[in-house]
Amino acid sequence: MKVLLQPVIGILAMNVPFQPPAASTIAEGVDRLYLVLSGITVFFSVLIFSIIFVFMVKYRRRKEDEIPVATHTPLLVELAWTIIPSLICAVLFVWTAAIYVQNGRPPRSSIEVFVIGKQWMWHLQHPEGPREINELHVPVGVPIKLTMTSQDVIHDFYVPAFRVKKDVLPGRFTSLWFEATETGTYHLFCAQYCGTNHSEMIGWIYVMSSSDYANWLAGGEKSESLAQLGERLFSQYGCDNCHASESNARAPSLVGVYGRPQKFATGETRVVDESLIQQAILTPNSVRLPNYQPLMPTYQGQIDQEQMLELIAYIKSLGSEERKGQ
Amino acid sequence: MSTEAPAEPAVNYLNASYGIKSWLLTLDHKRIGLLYLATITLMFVVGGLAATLMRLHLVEPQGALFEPETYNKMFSSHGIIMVFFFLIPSIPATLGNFCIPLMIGARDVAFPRLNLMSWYLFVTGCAFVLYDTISGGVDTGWTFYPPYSSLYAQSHVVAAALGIFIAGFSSILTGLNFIVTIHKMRAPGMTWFRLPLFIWALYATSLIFVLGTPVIAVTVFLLGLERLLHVGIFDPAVGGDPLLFQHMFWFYSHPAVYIMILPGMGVISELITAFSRKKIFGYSFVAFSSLSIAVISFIVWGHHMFVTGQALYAGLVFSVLSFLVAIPSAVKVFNWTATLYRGSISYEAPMLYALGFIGLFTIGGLTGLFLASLATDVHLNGTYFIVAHFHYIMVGGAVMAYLGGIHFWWPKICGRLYPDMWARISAAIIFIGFNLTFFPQFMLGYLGMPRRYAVYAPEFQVLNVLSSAGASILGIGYVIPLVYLIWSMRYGPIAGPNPWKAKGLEWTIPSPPPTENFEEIPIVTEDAYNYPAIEPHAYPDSQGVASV
Amino acid sequence: MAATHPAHPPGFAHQFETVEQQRDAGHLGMWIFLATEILFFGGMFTAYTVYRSLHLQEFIRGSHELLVKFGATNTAVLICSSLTMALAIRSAQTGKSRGTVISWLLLTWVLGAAFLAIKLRYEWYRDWVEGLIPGVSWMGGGGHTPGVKMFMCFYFFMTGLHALHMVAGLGILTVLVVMTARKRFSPNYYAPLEISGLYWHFVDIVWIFLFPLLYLIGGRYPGS
Amino acid sequence: MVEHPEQAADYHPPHIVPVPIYVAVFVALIIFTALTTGIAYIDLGKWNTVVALVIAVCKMVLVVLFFMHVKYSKGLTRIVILGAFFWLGIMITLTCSDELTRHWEIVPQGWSAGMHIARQLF
Ligand code: HEA
Ligand code: HEA
Ligand code: HEC
Ligand code: CUA
Ligand SMILES: [Cu+2]
Repeated sequence: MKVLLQPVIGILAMNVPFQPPAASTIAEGVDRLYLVLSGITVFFSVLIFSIIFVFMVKYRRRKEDEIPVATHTPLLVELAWTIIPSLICAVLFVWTAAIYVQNGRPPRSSIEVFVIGKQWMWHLQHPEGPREINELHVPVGVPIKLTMTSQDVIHDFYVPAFRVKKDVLPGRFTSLWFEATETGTYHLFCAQYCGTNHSEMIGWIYVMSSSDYANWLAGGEKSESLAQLGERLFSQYGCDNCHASESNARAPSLVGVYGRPQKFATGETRVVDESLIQQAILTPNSVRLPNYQPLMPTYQGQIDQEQMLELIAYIKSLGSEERKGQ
Repeated sequence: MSTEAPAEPAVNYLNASYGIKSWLLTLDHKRIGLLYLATITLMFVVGGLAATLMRLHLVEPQGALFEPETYNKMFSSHGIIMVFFFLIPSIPATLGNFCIPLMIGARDVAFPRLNLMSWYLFVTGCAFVLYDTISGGVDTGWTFYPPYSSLYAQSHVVAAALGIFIAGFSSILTGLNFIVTIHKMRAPGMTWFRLPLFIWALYATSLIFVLGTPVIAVTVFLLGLERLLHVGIFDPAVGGDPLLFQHMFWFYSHPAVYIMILPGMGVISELITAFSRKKIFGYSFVAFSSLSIAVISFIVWGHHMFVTGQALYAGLVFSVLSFLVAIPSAVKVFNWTATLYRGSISYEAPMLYALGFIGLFTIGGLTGLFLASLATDVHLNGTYFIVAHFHYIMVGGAVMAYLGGIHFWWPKICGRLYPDMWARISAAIIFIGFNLTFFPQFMLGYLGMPRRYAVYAPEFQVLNVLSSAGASILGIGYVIPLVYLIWSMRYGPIAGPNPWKAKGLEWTIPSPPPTENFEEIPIVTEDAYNYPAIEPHAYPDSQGVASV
Repeated sequence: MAATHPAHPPGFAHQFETVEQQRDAGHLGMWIFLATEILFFGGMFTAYTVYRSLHLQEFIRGSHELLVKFGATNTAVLICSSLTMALAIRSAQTGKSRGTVISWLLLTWVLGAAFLAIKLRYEWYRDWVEGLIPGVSWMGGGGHTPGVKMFMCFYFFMTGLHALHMVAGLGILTVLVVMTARKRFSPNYYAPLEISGLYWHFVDIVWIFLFPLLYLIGGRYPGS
Repeated sequence: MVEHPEQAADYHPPHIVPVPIYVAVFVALIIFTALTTGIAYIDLGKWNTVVALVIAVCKMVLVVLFFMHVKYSKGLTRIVILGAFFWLGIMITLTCSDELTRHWEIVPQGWSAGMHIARQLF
């Protein structure tokens, strides 16, 4: 019931936004074009609908055997309604092409950020060193150029608030640039279907004032470093050979696993927490999952506690969307 | 003309022979049309059920019903079934098969055996896809982009690809048959410019069938091989290029969207003229716009790839060509509207569908301009805006035209009338439900909600719930015709040869027609849509309507 | 004219009004079918063109794995078969004896089969032994980089598809032989022969392109 | 009696091609085959491909015109053939217009190579 009432309440409260936040230098131009296109659409739709309506009423059949008046086809009329839409289209094309070409080239002064998409997360690496997962911190007012590639399938880096989007291809680099104009937190979506958790391959873009950004660069590192070190270990120990993605079906993806109730082969269900992760790494056979072969080797004696914490921090960071989402 | 009392002819194509075998081995184009009708309806119900479940799932941001994996399989099956197994064959294979020979004054299509074979191919294709859906599904989206589809997807991609491959040959044979039939089987006096516009539209459609479909066949063939043998045709790790697949896929699949709309446009030309008792406005413009749509449609496919990192100039060329393809569509819309001018308009159900088509197609088509336009497409690509765009054209346009056509020719097909009141009510329900379902999706898309999302951000919920509410209304709207049309086959009042008093050769013969269609091949002496009309100067001060 | 045909001429179908109409329809139908075939193979050629430009050197190396002598021989064999096919039709047109028509058809059949035999025995079999078939018997090493493998893929897809068409062609020829033997054809009615001939020549043309595009890339001169 | 619209204008009795023409075409085809094979063994640089393709097109034209009787057939058949090749041309040209003009680097292989390059970049 509540579900059914929601739209009504939502509309009454004008809770439905009509426009996504516009937070980049590109957005304004795109929005203006969008507005004009909407105007054209409304104009022609209303025109056609109302002509139909008027004719429907005016020329309705009044008698079964009525004979209508002939109309002939003046060439002029035909030409008019061929040429006018053509002209509209020509103008639109020139306009849109201008915006597109202009937006195609990143300014020289851009900061370059390296992006790697993989099923189903975003890895981002700043020039200054910090690496982030599913989130990107950028300063306001500075052009950012993303150089992107994919580890597996095609993804697409999409930030609606910036009106930018570009496919992220395996085996190739593509690039994308934007310059944020408003501080705030904006959605990052994967906009190219990439498999099971395509809809969870999402994140956030944090646009910060330059001073905040400088602080983040300087201080943020400490709080993030554990996870980053953990990530390095994760590939150093070859964890990512198996846990890289769902698609290899050998091992479960660890994205979002932290804090989620997990059903085990024994039938019991436990919430995945730090200790369970540790247990899984040291004695994998004690936490067998259904649907998977007991492939995971034990790392007993190889991984010390410090490293264990780093790994845990990393695995936690993989599941951090919920926290940020709210 | 047709003043004889409505009576069913004693022997017609329906009762000429009995038994399953007489249907499954029939060479009669009319029966084959009905075989298609049954198959396609089944596929529509399956695809529609998937859509209904999807909409239910999307009522809640975190997903109400399924795991993401299941949801992905739903929209993939929905897309594949609706496109390849419902909409592409819908009008051509059912109404086209039934009507072409009747409308051009022929006894059958040129190659009846090929015609039957193409139905069997189609059924085989359907069987593969249904098997696929039941046995675990396919989760690649209807677009099958590699390397996901070729190397990563765990689902039954090959069975689906095989189904499409086989159904493709069915399309090719249908197209071939139609082209030859239209060229070679016209009755004496039926010149090109006396052809009904439905025939022109099907001719243009057939061109796309014949020239486009082989390419999708090769493409899915390569995809299947890549998947089975891992040989690296689209796999970048071994030198392949996944975007090459996209080029080859869209080389067919863009023209294919005009396969879906052109026949519908043809139907609309018939409906508008019949129910306003007018000659079509600008016959040759409407006819040639069909052909030019068919031709231009082949050179715009790159507009699906604007954000793939396509070369700048290629992007510009594809954009300008996409704008170009809008012009002939505009010409059609204006000509249909102008046909109503000074007509004698009545509002039987088919006409309501036709008018609905014009409006919704206009909206759908104009939103296509947002996508043809590079700068806005960058934002809208991959969002619900696109979902809304194509449902406006394919559901609001093509399905409406299909339903309108079915209602229009139904009395010819089975010789009986359906209850017109119910038909009008359901047309209205469909119109309302449709807009409620898909209009919010335009807004969702602009707000940035990506498509193919099993879970979504909470701020999109309100619009999604609206859309789902609309979908349930729409679903009800589709059930009603299903019921009364089946009912009317047995219990409807006898229709007589020409219940609408429409022009066209198909209305000159009994309903249902005899197996041989025409006792004597007619000789055509007049233009299409030659409805009686009064020359305007005869009544200088008339309000546009006069009676005799 | 309509419903009152006296006796149907042989092979005349009810939906047509005249024999010429039927003949024309058959012709046009076959040509349109060939148009679809052009685009069917054309899809392959498009993919081939793109990859050839992207991996030219490797395609050349792959091409050098093929044996030109068999490719050239087979081209000649197919051209011969096209000639015999044309002559078979001509002898039906001019009312030659059934024996003549059948001989030409059989000769065409034999040449087609010879093509397939050469292909199988001296080319594919050898490729299999030498591990040149990606996905089936592929011995990676030996400088066989991805591009070479890709070339071999295209080689097998394209020649394989062509061979499938040949097999279909042999089937059609068999039917034609039987039909001729059963006196189905006369100088007034030989449309199936003519239409099958179009198909057969088309398959020949495909090979005419496959030969240089697969066997002769980058030339065979020393140092190429 | 009204004739069928297209038949009336277009109908030709089937043309019978003299045997010498068939033989001449055949000989030409064989010579072309020898030529194309022979030229492959001569170094013409890029022109090798061009020559090979030109010869192939000539062979095709011969087969189409004579073996397939297009020289003696009517406009519609020719339109069908030209149309098909035109469409093929569209597909190849426009695909290449994108594929071959993209300037992008090829990443050597997979994730680790990507990261490797990333490190070099910074
Ligand atoms: C029947 C199906 C159909 C039809 C007819 C169309 C018609 C058009 N489509 Fe659409 N389209 C689809 C089905 C269809 N489309 C589908 C299924 C997809 C998504 C595929 C996927 O990714 O899954 C898609 C995607 C799609 C894209 C790619 C978006 C992207 O992925 O980023 C683009 C881009 O250019 C586009 C454009 C157009 C245009 C310009 C038309 C034009 O033909 C429209 C012309 C009509 C009009 C313009 C209206 C009538 C005109 C007037 C009333 C007069 C006024 C006119 C002017 C002022 C010009 N479509
Ligand atoms: C002809 C084409 C066609 C048709 C007719 C439809 C019809 C419908 N579509 Fe479809 N749709 C596509 C083609 C089509 N679609 C394509 C190509 C895609 C893209 C797929 C992809 O991304 O790969 C898509 C994707 C798509 C999505 C986006 C999924 C996503 O991206 O996550 C949605 C979401 O709302 C949707 C909804 C609907 C609805 C509600 C209908 C309704 O109109 C359906 C109504 C029909 C019925 C309801 C069935 C008939 C009635 C009964 C069987 C009785 C029982 C039912 C009830 C009583 C309710 N479709
Ligand atoms: C050879 C493959 C393999 C390697 C290498 C591997 N794992 Fe695993 N891992 C598995 C499998 C399989 C499971 C499923 C549990 C089971 O049935 O054994 C698993 C389960 C887990 C779990 C529990 C997941 C859950 O949902 O409860 C964690 C945590 C984990 N692994 C972490 C790691 C870490 C950290 C490393 C590296 C230090 C690692 N794994 C290396 C195969 C592997
Ligand atoms: Cu990554 Cu969708
Ligand atoms: Cu398109």
